Amino acid sequence: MRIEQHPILEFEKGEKIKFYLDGKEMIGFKGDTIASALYASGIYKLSESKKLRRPRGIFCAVGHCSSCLMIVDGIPNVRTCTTPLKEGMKIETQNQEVVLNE
Amino acid sequence: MNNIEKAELIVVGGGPAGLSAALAAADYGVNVILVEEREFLGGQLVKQTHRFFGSEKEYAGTRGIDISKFLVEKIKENENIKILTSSRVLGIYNDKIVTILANNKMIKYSPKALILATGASEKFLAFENNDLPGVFGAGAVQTLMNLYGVLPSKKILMVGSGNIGLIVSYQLLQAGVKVACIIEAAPRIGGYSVHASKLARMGVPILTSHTIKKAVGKDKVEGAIICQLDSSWREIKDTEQFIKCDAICLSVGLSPLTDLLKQANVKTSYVPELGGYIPLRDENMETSIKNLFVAGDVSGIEEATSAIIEGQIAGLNVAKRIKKDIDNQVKIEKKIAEAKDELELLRAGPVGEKVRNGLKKIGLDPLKNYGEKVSTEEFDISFLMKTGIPSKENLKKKLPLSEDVFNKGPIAISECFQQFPCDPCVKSCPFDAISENGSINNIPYVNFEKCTGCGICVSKCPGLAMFVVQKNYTDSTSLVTLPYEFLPKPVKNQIVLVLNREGTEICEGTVKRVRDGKIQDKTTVVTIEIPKEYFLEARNIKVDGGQKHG
Amino acid sequence: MKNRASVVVIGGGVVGNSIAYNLAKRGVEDVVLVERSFLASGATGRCGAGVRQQWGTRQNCLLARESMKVFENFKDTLNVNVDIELKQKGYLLLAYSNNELEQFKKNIKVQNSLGIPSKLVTPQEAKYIVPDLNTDKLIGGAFCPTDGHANPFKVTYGYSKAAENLGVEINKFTEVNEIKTEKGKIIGVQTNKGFIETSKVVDAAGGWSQQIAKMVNAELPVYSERHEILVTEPIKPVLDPMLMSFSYNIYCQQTPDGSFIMGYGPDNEPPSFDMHSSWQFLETMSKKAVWLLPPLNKLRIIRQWAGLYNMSPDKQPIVSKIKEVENFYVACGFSGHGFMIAPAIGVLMADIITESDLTYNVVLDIERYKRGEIISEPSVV
Amino acid sequence: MDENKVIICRCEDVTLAEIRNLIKQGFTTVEEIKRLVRSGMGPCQGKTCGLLIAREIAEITNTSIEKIEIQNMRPPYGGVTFEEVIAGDTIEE
Repeated sequence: MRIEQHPILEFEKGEKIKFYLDGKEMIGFKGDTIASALYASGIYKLSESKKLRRPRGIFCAVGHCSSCLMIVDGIPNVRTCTTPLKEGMKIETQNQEVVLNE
Repeated sequence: MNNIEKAELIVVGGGPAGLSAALAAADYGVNVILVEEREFLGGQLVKQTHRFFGSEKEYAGTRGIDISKFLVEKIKENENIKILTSSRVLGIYNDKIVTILANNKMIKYSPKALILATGASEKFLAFENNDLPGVFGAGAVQTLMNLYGVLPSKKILMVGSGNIGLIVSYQLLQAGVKVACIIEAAPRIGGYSVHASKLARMGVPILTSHTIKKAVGKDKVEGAIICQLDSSWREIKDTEQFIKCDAICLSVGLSPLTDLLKQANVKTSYVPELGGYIPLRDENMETSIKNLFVAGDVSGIEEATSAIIEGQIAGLNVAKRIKKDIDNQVKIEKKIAEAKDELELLRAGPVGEKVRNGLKKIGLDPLKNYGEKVSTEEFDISFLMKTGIPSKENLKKKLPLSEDVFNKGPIAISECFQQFPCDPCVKSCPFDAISENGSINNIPYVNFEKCTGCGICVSKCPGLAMFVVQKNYTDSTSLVTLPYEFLPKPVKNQIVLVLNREGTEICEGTVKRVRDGKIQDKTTVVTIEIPKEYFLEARNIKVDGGQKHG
Repeated sequence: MKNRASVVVIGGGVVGNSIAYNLAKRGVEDVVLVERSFLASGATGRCGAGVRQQWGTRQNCLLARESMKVFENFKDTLNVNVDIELKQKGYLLLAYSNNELEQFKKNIKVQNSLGIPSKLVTPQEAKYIVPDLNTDKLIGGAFCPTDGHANPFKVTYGYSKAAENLGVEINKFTEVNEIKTEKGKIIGVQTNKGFIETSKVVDAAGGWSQQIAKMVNAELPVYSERHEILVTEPIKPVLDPMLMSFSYNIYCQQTPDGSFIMGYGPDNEPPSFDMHSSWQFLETMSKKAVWLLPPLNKLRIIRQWAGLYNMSPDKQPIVSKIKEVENFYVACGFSGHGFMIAPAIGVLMADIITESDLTYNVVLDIERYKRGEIISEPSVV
Repeated sequence: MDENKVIICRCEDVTLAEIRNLIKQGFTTVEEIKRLVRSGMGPCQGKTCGLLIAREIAEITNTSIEKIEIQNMRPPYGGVTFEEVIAGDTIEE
């Protein structure tokens, strides 16, 4: 969910950005990071931890922890909380099977 | 392997400390490369919607977001500063080469000096399911809602009552999130009392001596189990309580982000008063490695205002070392001395004690040059620091001694009971009616003789602790003027619910005046007419038609 | 800490722990090991973690094969419940010249004679074993399927636990300040935590072996040299064997957790105790790695570090007693391959100290240099 | 409290139970624990777990936390791909 009105801040929604999560089409806005766009769309689980398979979501949102790592356009371990969202990005939920694509 | 670029100064980190360090050095002609990991400058300031405390000289009374805009503009105008955003310092090697990842390339610099202003990272807490989606650091919550306009939750549990926990709780309310409660493991609220009071009058419970045991939920937080702690911080049996919420916000402190310093083998020491492992440094902010300076939270956790001044000190010292002509030397020396005085002033009061103790541990004397006397006057604020609600005795000390004073018309009441460095109320009064008895660290008092009840201070106080009352508005009613920072804004003649300092509804009131101009800068000043019996109770309002979110 | 010991072993790396364990196994009582920092904090914990049997001399092949037997049966042999994360997916050695290939052929003969199952491979076969391999300029290679990788911390920890089980006292964070002698005989070791009376000392201090030897006025013919290494973030397994080339100068392997570890032998590195990482290494290593395995291009390097190779004149270990001081023993000069032969070295040192016949027919004594009996091993990075 | 469900190192999925077990076995430095269970070896390099582990060590060994060393930090901070390293080296060649 997005904040529509705020007593102090003004949020100007940028233009719509289309992207894909595990093949499904999603919408974010210019200015979003991958994680903020996903969270606003109700996606809270971003990855699964490698040994214990625990669900993980956004934790620090400043690129310090490893909670929000996902596969973005084939590149694994991308910190989605600090990576700006771009048109057509293909995002995949990351689990232990991280593969290297060229 | 030879494409190493030369540089005079590299500043790492584009937050308040880094920005002011870059500016301070660049003003004397030093060529600065400012490196920031994110795609924007401003650091944590860009999320700070509240007004800052401290001295007006260091932007007190101004919102963090606006301080950021101001500093960033100055940085962009300065042609001695090259800005590298979306760039990360990768390594500081033994041969003093600094590698930076910028535009998908690792580039190399050989700088004469380095200032690390890398800030802090949030501390984590060990409890069951502490990694469940929906468990956030306070910074993450702020980032989501204030930077990206994304609602982090509908109902949240706040863990930690330091200034960040309190400020973020208030910001959550402003964004339309319910705050189930704020829990604090210590027996006392950690942050400033004025922040706690803002939340208390919104009806948010603050539970001291409480901690979180467990996050509950399958794929996302659905609630939390909290419990009470005894005086030795041990769990009290059978005090478990389930709190229904869809997010948990951890605000349990910051620790300096010393990764690059450790990499460069700067000597560090564990100083709990300053947040953990901090670099050893001298009073000019230079570390154990020559020409490697630090500023801001990375050198020890403090407020943004101290970070700004530390940045200046570091930047000026680099300028002094690089620009060697006599004229500059004298000017720079003077500026360094001024900045140091300013910093000492900020740290001089009771809330600065922790920082002072921490600095002593690394061999610095934080009050060396400081002669000003801080008042020894003290309020017994134990109840206030447990609940956020001032005691009757506290209030009495800030009210006129004689009832007659109320007869003269509207007067300002300051509900500020704690000594900390802050002066916007004093500086904003056009009638010179508010005084701190010569020290920014003292508690402000209103001179009721001089006060006209104009209400300028109501929107200027960063703690929202200034009110104006006019007891005898009519025979049966009083006027109370208060700050209001929520939506929807009330309109004239509207009937609103009136709340007391505990957030309890006490009566209805009629809006008589709404001031929402440039001076108020979004802290709306609302005057309501209420039954006379409540003129010392009414401190908040509830306006129909709460905020909506899509 | 004990104040008397029959033998004091200085150095808590894999070699020191293996020696302590083997001494105790022979029934030597009151063995005490001292380590300045934590176990495996020096070269052991900083090494590339490869274990290979493909050597050019008979004695190196023998030591490696015997050590591999221990790695393969670690839990049973040492009677400890420690998983050393042994991965036996082979070592692929790459040849870029006919000379190199000829050498491999000679080596394989020696290896096969000792039962090491190595064989020559064509560039096509190499590509089959490592599909991502760039085979440009590749003439052929050698492959031994039973070579591989083990976790150096776990191996060291396993040895120390096994040693402790047999009564050895392991003292971490204990620094040796002085070795006291009287009339050319050792009388004890002074540490920062107290004095240990002893007549026998083993110097297994890795990069600092020569410093320890100086305490008894012995000059060892070894010096230390910085070697660097890096590790990447983990990804799904794509590289089975350790890749290695002597002429292209690289070693690279994917560990069981999925990260790549790699390094190369530096040119013109001066003798020193410097353990700082360098940006020069990062750059050279990156170019080498990406040329050899192009898909690594997009993989993220997350850490680089350095350690010390203790270099000997013939790049072969010195496992020996010394002439100058009675009952002072050295296990040093491993020149970068101490980890993979540590199990056998422990056995040898125990032979020497207990004055038994050598279990393995090898020449590693320090007098070999005077005799001119230099070991010439063609297969080192 | 179920120590197996308290996560200390997110990157490498290390639980409080594992950390406490190692400390009780005598591994009382952050560096040793890191080498045995990989805590702090993941992408974040110990930013969230380092302090928690130091605190556990202090508590269990009854040592003041001031005496406990935090983990070493190594370059490259935050990681860098091979491609990015090479790109920088060849710009002006």
